[in-house]
Amino acid sequence: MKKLINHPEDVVREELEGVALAHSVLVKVHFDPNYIARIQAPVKNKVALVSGGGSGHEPMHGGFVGYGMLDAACPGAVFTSPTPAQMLAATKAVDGGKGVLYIVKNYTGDVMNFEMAAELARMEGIQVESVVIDDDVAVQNSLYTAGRRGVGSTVLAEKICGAAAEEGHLLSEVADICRRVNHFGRSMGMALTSCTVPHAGKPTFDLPEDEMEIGIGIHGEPGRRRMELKPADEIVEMLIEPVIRDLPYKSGDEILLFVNSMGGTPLIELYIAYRQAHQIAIKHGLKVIRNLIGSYITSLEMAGVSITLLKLDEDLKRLWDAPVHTPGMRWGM
Amino acid sequence: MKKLINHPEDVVREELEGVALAHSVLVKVHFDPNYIARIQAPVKNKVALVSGGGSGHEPMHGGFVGYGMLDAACPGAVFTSPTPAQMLAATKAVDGGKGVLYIVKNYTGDVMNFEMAAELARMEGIQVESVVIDDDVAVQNSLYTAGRRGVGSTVLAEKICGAAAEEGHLLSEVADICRRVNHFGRSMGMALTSCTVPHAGKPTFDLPEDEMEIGIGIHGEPGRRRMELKPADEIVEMLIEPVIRDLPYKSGDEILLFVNSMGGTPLIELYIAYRQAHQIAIKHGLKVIRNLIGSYITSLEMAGVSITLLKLDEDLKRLWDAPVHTPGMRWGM
Amino acid sequence: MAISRDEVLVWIKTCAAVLAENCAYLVELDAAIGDADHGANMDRGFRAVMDKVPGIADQDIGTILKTVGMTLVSTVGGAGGPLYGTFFLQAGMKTVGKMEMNLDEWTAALGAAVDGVIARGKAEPGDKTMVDALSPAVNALRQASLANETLAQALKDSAQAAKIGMEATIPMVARKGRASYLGERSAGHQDPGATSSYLLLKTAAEVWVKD
Amino acid sequence: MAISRDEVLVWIKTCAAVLAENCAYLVELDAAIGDADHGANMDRGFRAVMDKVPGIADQDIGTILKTVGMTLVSTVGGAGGPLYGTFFLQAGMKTVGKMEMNLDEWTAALGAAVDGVIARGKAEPGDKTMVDALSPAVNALRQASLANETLAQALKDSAQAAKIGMEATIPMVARKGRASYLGERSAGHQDPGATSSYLLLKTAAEVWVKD
Ligand SMILES: Nc1ncnc2c1ncn2[C@@H]1O[C@H](COP(=O)(O)OP(=O)(O)O)[C@@H](O)[C@H]1O
Ligand SMILES: Nc1ncnc2c1ncn2[C@@H]1O[C@H](COP(=O)(O)OP(=O)(O)O)[C@@H](O)[C@H]1O
Ligand SMILES: [Mg+2]
Ligand SMILES: [Mg+2]
Ligand SMILES: [Mg+2]
Ligand SMILES: [Mg+2]
Repeated sequence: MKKLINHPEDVVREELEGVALAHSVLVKVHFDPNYIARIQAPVKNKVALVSGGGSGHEPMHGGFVGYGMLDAACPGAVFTSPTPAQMLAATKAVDGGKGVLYIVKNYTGDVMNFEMAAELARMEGIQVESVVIDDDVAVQNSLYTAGRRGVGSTVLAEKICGAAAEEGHLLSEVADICRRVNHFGRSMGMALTSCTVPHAGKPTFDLPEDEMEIGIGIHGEPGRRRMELKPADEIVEMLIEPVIRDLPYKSGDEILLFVNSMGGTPLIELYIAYRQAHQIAIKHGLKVIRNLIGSYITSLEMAGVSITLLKLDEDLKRLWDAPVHTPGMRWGM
Repeated sequence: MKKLINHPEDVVREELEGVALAHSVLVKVHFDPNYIARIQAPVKNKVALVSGGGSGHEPMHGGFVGYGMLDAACPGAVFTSPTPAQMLAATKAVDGGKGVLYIVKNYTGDVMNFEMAAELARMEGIQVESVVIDDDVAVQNSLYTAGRRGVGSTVLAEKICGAAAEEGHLLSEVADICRRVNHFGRSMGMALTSCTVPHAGKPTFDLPEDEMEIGIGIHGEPGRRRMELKPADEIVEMLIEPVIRDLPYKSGDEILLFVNSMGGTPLIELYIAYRQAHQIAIKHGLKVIRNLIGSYITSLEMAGVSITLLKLDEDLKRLWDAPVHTPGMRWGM
Repeated sequence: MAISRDEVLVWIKTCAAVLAENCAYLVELDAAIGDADHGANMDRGFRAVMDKVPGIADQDIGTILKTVGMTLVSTVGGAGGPLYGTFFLQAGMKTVGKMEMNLDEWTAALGAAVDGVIARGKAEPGDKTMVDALSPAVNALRQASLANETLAQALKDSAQAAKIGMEATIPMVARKGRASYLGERSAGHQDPGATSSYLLLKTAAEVWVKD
Repeated sequence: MAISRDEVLVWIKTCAAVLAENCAYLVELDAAIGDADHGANMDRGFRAVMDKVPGIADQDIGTILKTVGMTLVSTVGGAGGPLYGTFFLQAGMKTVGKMEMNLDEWTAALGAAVDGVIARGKAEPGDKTMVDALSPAVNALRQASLANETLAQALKDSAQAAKIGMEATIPMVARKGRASYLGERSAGHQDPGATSSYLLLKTAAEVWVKD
């Protein structure tokens, strides 16, 4: 295992200490239970946004705490959803009296832990709503399974809902906007390499030089299928076509195109992927009016890419463009 | 070779096409000769900043074209400095009548090509100044060698000089500020893995699981020495101590601490490195009042980190904080 | 013949040791069809439990089991945390005030524990989860007590049933949890949660059966 | 006996073919002490030169060599571009208007070319650069013409001298170029630029020596 770490069991704590030292202007980091809260929290009369999940997806979620985005993020162990104890403490720390929205990625662990946290928070008289993001078209949806994973749309939902909260909307309204983002957003990802969970010490799966995994999530789990390595243009086509098919985007729709690195894929390759994704979107008559390109929702050092499409309406466009100031996303201020 | 590319010879062109599609609001991309120019170029009565170098260091330099930073960037082939033809074309495209500053990283190829370009531009009556950045303490400086490499300080110089140009300073003044950044900045880097130049098809060097390279540059070249892999805290100490020693930063100095990923090292590890770098800086009595953490000057998909310290004075602080809007760096607007 | 409060404490402590030993093994199972953390999660949780044990050693079985449950909920995370947390919380509810348990009482406690897991996770037998090891174990206990078998025999039966249930997860295609994302690819691997569940019940049989 | 304009064109075309063949080899040499691009750089440059050749086939030697130089400057980049560009530009200056070169004229042209490389790159013999192959080649030509050797013999001598100079770079510690960053670690590797220089001169001997 080649990582810039000290001891595997110290990875999350030391990373959080680094965040605390680096971004003391924007966030305060609380330890035991671990959560990152916006420096101004609680912001009075603003709906508070709380998210969280396993560590290893940086900058998500901790890097998205700040003005115009999250009020708090709860980092679990690497790839392990945080505990209700963390979520409850964060909820209490950021509730500004207007209620708290939990943005939850659809994984059994995340869903159950946030459920328990919501039960506990309500017992303490805090108004809580949860929205579950499940945008990964690689997973067949079904009533009998855990359903689709929450991936790229989560980043977009946190930005857009954060702006909605700053605008002063009610909890129910911010939750509706979050559901709209989940409804309008779809993603799919692939891996060129596996990643190594620090305490596991070796790659989660072995991938030969000439093979790749299509339909992966963000926890280093193998994908839907393994196949021989293909040129970037073909790979991108394999990712974006199911996305476009799944949510019938109509010709003429305005969309945001999000090309994300799984952590180890550099920008030069992302732009090659973006080029093809943008061209295919145009072929389908879609208008790419916004985009996001970079490492935003990662799987440790995994090399690979995920593509997310979000259909934009006037509200979502305005909220996307609104000022944001977090360690991981910043514009307009 | 596992990369998200099509054909090795198309990497740079397709990446530039991706940039053109993604950032048409900020930049225009010119092909044959290749350069990326700020959309508003030429900006009248503003000193124009032109930089360039081999591709494979993204977001540097193309990602730094825009308001408050570069007016044009010339991307060469992967790890190959661009040609005088590119530089001359870019120079003519962005000269706003107040002269053009070349920010050149100290590599034989870059220096010679920018020299030739400057000669040609002057023949065409354009006022040109060049500043060579050589901040890599891993390389012993000497009159008889190629001297130190230009690395991390280049990113900081481009941001700070870009702000100075927006303030309306004269070419000579912007050049002086650039020399000041080079004078006050020092860097050192290391690699956990090699990188693969697309047309080479295999890693530039082989690095066993339990070894690392200390004192590398940004072209996948081996470093000053190879040694067994160490914990992050020791690695960071090996990088930052020579940096602090080389430029006698005095206790009480205010500095900017820049922890950079070589491309493949994810954010979670960068924060672990930042934590230790910040702590050591404090031990030396340095005040870390600004920082930059992420992938800004990379070596394709290489895993590794570089650390840059820049001593700040009032001018540099003001210029660093000034608004910037480029694909790779944005704040204040 | 019954299970004393002290024997329950021995069980918890031994489980902590057994899960520590099997940490890498459970991580490996989870790497194949999940995200390579189940072993680390359980180990982290039970190490936290061990810190709590001294403070509750003189309490009743219900208090001990509920404390274990609360500790797991607040330290494990992932799917394992809420599920095993609920498991011990529910078992604790059924044993409030008790200083010992006979077969029927343990059967009732384990039954409530497994019902809690099912209520929380909505998994059914055959979904390739811990439920596939837990449900058969409860059924085995119930049959044993109907058949008036000894506590010792009943504990052996339930551990054996859990083992068979665990092994039965190998060919299953997961419908719940992270493994379900793999679809058909999840077949051919033993479920990590079913394995940790078997380890808990096997340990119970080992530490509670004295002969 | 002299080198005709058409023979110069044959030399250039053959160099393009030789550099294409040796692309991977030069990349490998550059990977060891540089950045793994010298082969690709030279190949890219000479492919561009090949596109230009048809348009200049009827020109004088000076025009041909200057065109080669300009083309390399504007397509190669890196250290190789300015250096080999200057090499051919300077050689072209010395052969303006000539339709053929005798030994003394080629000696003067190569001398000017190498002086240009040294002026541009400021490298001295022993710095582990292309100069270590080029300078000995020029000296060999000069001695040959003093000794009134045949053109054929002189070309063989200069290629041989370049070969020895190239091999002599192996033990050197680089003081110029990218390899200098490696310090002591640069010793034990043959310099890629010295190798490409040898290939150019070896090709000259092969295509110009007819017997
Ligand atoms: N809905 C569910 N009901 C019951 N057990 C489940 C459910 N989902 C997952 N599990 C169990 O949890 C185990 C995985 O636990 P763990 O790895 O700790 O959590 P995570 O999957 O969040 O990483 C699986 O092997 C499975 O036995
Ligand atoms: N200052 C110099 N003078 C002469 N030759 C040089 C000098 N610097 C480098 N070279 C030659 O250039 C070669 C490297 O060329 P190339 O790889 O194309 O450029 P780069 O080093 O920019 O990647 C070296 O092998 C060396 O022979
Ligand atoms: Mg997990
Ligand atoms: Mg190069
Ligand atoms: Mg798991
Ligand atoms: Mg080179």
